[in-house]
This record gives sequence, C-alpha cells and structure tokens, in this order.
Amino acid sequence: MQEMDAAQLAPQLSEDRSSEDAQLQAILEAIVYITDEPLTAQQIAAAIGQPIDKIKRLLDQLVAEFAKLEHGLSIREIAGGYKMATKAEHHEAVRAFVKKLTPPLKLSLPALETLAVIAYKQPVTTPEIMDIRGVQGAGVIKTLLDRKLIAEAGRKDVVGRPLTYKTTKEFLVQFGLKDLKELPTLKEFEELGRLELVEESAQAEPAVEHPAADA
Amino acid sequence: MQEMDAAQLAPQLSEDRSSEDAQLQAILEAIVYITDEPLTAQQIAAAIGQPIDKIKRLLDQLVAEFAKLEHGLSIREIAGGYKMATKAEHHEAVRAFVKKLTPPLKLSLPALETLAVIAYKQPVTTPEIMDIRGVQGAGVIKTLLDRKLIAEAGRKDVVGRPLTYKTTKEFLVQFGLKDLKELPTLKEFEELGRLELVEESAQAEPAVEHPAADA
Amino acid sequence: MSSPLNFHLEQYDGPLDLLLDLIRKQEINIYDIPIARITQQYLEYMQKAAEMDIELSAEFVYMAATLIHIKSRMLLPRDPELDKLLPEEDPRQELVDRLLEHERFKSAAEMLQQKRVVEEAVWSNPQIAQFRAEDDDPGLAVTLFDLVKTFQTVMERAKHRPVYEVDTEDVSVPDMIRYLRNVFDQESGPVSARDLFERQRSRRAMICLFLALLELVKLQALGLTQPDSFGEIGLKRLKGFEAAFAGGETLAAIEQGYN
Repeated sequence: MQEMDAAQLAPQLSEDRSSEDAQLQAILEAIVYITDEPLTAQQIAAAIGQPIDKIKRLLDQLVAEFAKLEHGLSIREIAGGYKMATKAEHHEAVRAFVKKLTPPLKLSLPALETLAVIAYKQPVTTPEIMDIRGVQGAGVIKTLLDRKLIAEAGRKDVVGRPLTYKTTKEFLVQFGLKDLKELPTLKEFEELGRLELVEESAQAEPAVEHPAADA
Repeated sequence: MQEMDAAQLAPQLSEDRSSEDAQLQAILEAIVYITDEPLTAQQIAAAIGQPIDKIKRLLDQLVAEFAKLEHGLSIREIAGGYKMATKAEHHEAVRAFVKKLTPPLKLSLPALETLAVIAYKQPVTTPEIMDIRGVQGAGVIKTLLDRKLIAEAGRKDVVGRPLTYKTTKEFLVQFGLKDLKELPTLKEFEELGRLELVEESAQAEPAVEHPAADA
Repeated sequence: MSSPLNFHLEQYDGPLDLLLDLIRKQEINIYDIPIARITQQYLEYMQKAAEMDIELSAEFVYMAATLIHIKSRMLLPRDPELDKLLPEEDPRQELVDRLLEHERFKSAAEMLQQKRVVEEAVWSNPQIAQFRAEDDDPGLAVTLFDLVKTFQTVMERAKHRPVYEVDTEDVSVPDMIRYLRNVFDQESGPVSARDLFERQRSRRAMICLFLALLELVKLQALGLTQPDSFGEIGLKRLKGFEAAFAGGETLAAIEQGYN
C-alpha cells in the first residue's frame, strides 16, 4: 500500500521533471543512434549543456532499457563511450540484411598472443614480448601496427632504448571492451585453467536451472 | 480487478508465446535498424520465415513503442516499408550536437597575424609578411594554405620573383564576409574602439535610471 | 613408452608451445615435470621434424639444450651440508614459471578471439553522415573582430619597431651592415640567410647584403651555420657582435673602404 501511495503522489510532484527527463532521454537515444565513434558521457554532456551526472544517469537508464529481451539493439559501453549496435544473439537473422559486411578481422594465433602480451604488459618492448612467447619474430608487431590495434608508446630507458608498444582505442573497439580494466586478470586465467576440469562436468546444470530462474 | 486477474493468468498461459514474440520483436528491431532501404513486412517475413500477419502485428507494436515520448528514434512507414530514423522534433538538438562534436579550428597567434596581414595587404609575399610582422618564420603559411584560407596568387615581378598570397573564398565564408571590401578598415576599427568606450559608459546609465522609470 | 606425437607431426609456434602440448596432452603435473621423459619426447619431435624437412627455428635448439642442462643438474648429487646452508632452487623452476606465464597468455589470446567472435556478430549503422553533410567544415574559433584586432596590433608593433629603412636605389654596404645590426639586435637565434636575401627588393641590395655579411663574418660578429650538408644556411650572432659595433671605428673603416 505504501508503494501505491508513493506512486500516486509522484506524478504530480515530478511531472515536469520526468517529462523533461523523457525528452532528454529521447535526445540521448537519437544521439547515440547517429554517432559512429563511441561517445563519452562527458562529450555528450558538454555538447548539449547538461550536467554530467544527469547525463550519466539517463544513459545508464537507456542502457538498461535496451538490455531488455524485447530489444534487438543494445547500447554498449565501448572504449570509454556509448555506441548503439545490434545484439550479437540475433546475428543470424540480421546477417541476411547486412549489406556492407565489415571485413572480419582475421588474426593469426601468434598475432593474438602478441596482442594479448601487449594488452597485459603495456608499455612493453619487442624483446620482452618475445621472451614471454618464447619465439623470435617481430613480424606480427607490424601487422598489429598496420591494423592500428597497437601503437608505439615511446622508448624504454634501458640500454639500447628500445621502443615500447601499447594497445589503442581501436583495440578496445574491435574487441568490444569498455576499457583495459575490463580484461580479466592473468591470475583469473590461471584459476580458470585449474577450474576447467571441474566445470566441464558441472556445465549441464546452469542450462537446466535457467528457465526456473526466470519464472 | 479484472485486469489484475488477466495479468495473473497471462504469464502462465502465454509465457512461451510472449517470450517468443519478444524475441521476434527484438529481431525486427535489429533488422529495421540495420537496413538503409525501407523494408516491407513481406520481405522481412520471407527472410526470417514467419507468417506475414504475425510480422505485421509485431511491426505495428514496434512502431507504437518507438512513438512514445521517451524515444528519440521512430520507426516510420515509408514507401510501403519500415525504416528507422531520428524523430524530426529532435533534429535541431542532434544537428547542434554534431556541430559541437567537430571542434572549431583554432588558429595560433602567428597564424592569425599572418592571415590578418595577407587579408589587408594582398597580394603579398612571404618576405613582406615577415617584414610587417617583424618576425622570422614562414611555417604558418603552410597551415593557412592547408586550411584553404589563403591561396597562391602568382609571382611578384621583383628580384627572386617571390610567390604572393591572397585570401580565398573560404576565408570570406569563415568570417562571414560578402567580399573583401567588407573588411573593416583600420580607421573604422579605431572608431569602433572609441565608440565602445562611449557605449560602455552609456550602458551604466539605464541601470541607474531604471528605478526612476519604474516609479 | 610411446610418444604422444607418434602419429602426426603438429606445427608449433615455438618450443614453449610444444612443451605445453606435451605436458597437457599427457596430463602431467606441471609443477613436477618428469624432465627426462619430456626431454626425450621433445628430442624425438625435433628428429621427426628434421626427417620430414620441417625447419625448426633456433629457439627449438636452444630449448633442447636447456632441457638437457636441467636434466643433468637433476642427476647430479647435491652436498647435503651445502643444501642446508644454501638450499638450491628446483632446476625446473624457471622453466615451469615460463611455461605457466606462456600458458596464461595463450588463454588471454583465446579470450580475445572469443571477444572478436562476438564483435563480428554485432553490427552498427551510424547515421551521422546525414547530419554532417549540411555543415561540412568546422568553423573557425576566430571572429572577424579578432582578425581586425590582430592586424591592428601587428601594425602598431611595426610602427614602434626601430626599422632601418633601406632605400633600394642607392643602398650601400654600410647601409646593409646597419640593417643587419638591426635584425640581429632583435634575433639571438639563427636567421635563415635565404629569408634575408628574399627580403631584398633589388639586385643591388642583394649584392650589398652579401658583402655586408662577409664583412661581419670576418669581424666575427656573425657566424654561418648549416645543420645538414646542402641544407639551409643560417646566420647567428656571435660573441664578437657587440664588440664590432661598440666603437664607431670598425664601421667607419669599412665605410671608408667602400666609398
């Protein structure tokens, strides 16, 4: 009952505010829809002259709204910004209609490994990368540079002053990462490896439990 | 009360159906988003292998959903098909936003000085510009050429035949001038400066007189 | 003892990959590697590769040597008294650390690959072009007012600047020396010689400038710089600059010479 009272009071008290919010949220939806580069909340707030807290709150609401099952679009936080895209789970249906297929970024396993080392150890030099991978060959570095997934990050202050490398914003975009902190820690991989055997036998269970959790 | 009963009954009766509908509606949303040409219900139905009536019903629901105030996007029926677009009432906001996204070009003081000299003394050679500015260094000329604010204007018939420069049409556009004759003369500018002082002192007066006028 | 690699010869990206595969396929405890067995399997692989003309990189050979070295260290008996004083690390430890580190990055690479798979199933359809077409170029952050004001400042500055006006018709070497003195009174850094010559409006002025430069270089008032061979020639004020103009005598002497 208490909840109902609150609900009845609310409209009159905050009708203006909520209508203004709805208006602003609509504008945010339109903005996130049109932009090609992920936009930060700060950029948006500055451009439309609204306090960043408000914009952040409304963007979070927007993200939550589109996360619902009945939406085929989602607003994703990538590379520190917000961007609209189709949900991955509908890829089969959508693929039939996509005209300009973005050329898939095919990376060899050595290239992916090198990228992983750079992502976790940045800024890192070529000798350090080769040390971890146990292989000579800086050829993949060039591939990664060409694809703008990594960039040079100054020289290291050791003998020979070797160049260091770091990952780029494009890396975050291509791998759908919000920021570098979103990467699992290396320790987690170790534990994952140990758990794998245990999990494999247990994997059937969550799939059965899922519908029950929904009901 | 009746509504509540219906709501309570509904989930159990049609849970599968409504979840399937939600799924399908999500796919429709993704498809309408991704295609640039308006798609007919028939095209969609055929592509995803669903009865056209169902697709039509769900598309109508989608149109109704996005018509709500809090959405900045709308799904419009155009040329017998469906297409997603930003709502017209937010176009101004979106346009203003896009404009703010591309930051205005900033000119360094040396560049601005050089541009000013070229504007008033054109056609003018680099040595002449340097003479007037009393500074060495012609690096900014390239910046101004790159930004299409100035252009080459032939060679001057003196020893060494140095290149001369003039301002461009782009320059007029950027400064909102109809033609070069509209450039204020220095004399006019000085008078403007004098007027400004007068205006400033005049401006204080109404503020004092104001209460008197009210009374 | 059969090798896990008997039936097919896989390609490995490096020796660490090969070792990890041997260990994981045989479900060996990585913290307690039977080094003799693994070394033998490793060497078998290298031999098979050689038979099949598969070229292995130098790292494979280096790793083979490392494995044999570890094996021999494990066979050597340790002095129990020395062990008490200076407990020796397991000779395998360094290798195990490297293998684990390598394995972590292999998992990280796999994780990245999975993320790519998701990204490839996601599409975006930005419509910004529609809104951009209308105003192509970003505006200038400068107004006409700024432009005029700047020009006025430049002109004001030019008015107050002590400029030595050189009459192009009967310009002389001493004129040019005075002109150069003016230029280098204000400029302490190098000045492009070409810029100076380009400022001259007549052939006579250029010749006089050239002779004036020679005089000032001789007096060590100015120095010539050329950072790159065939590059721009620059002029720089030297320590003798003040001295050359201090008394009137040197200048007077030059003036005499040219008149």
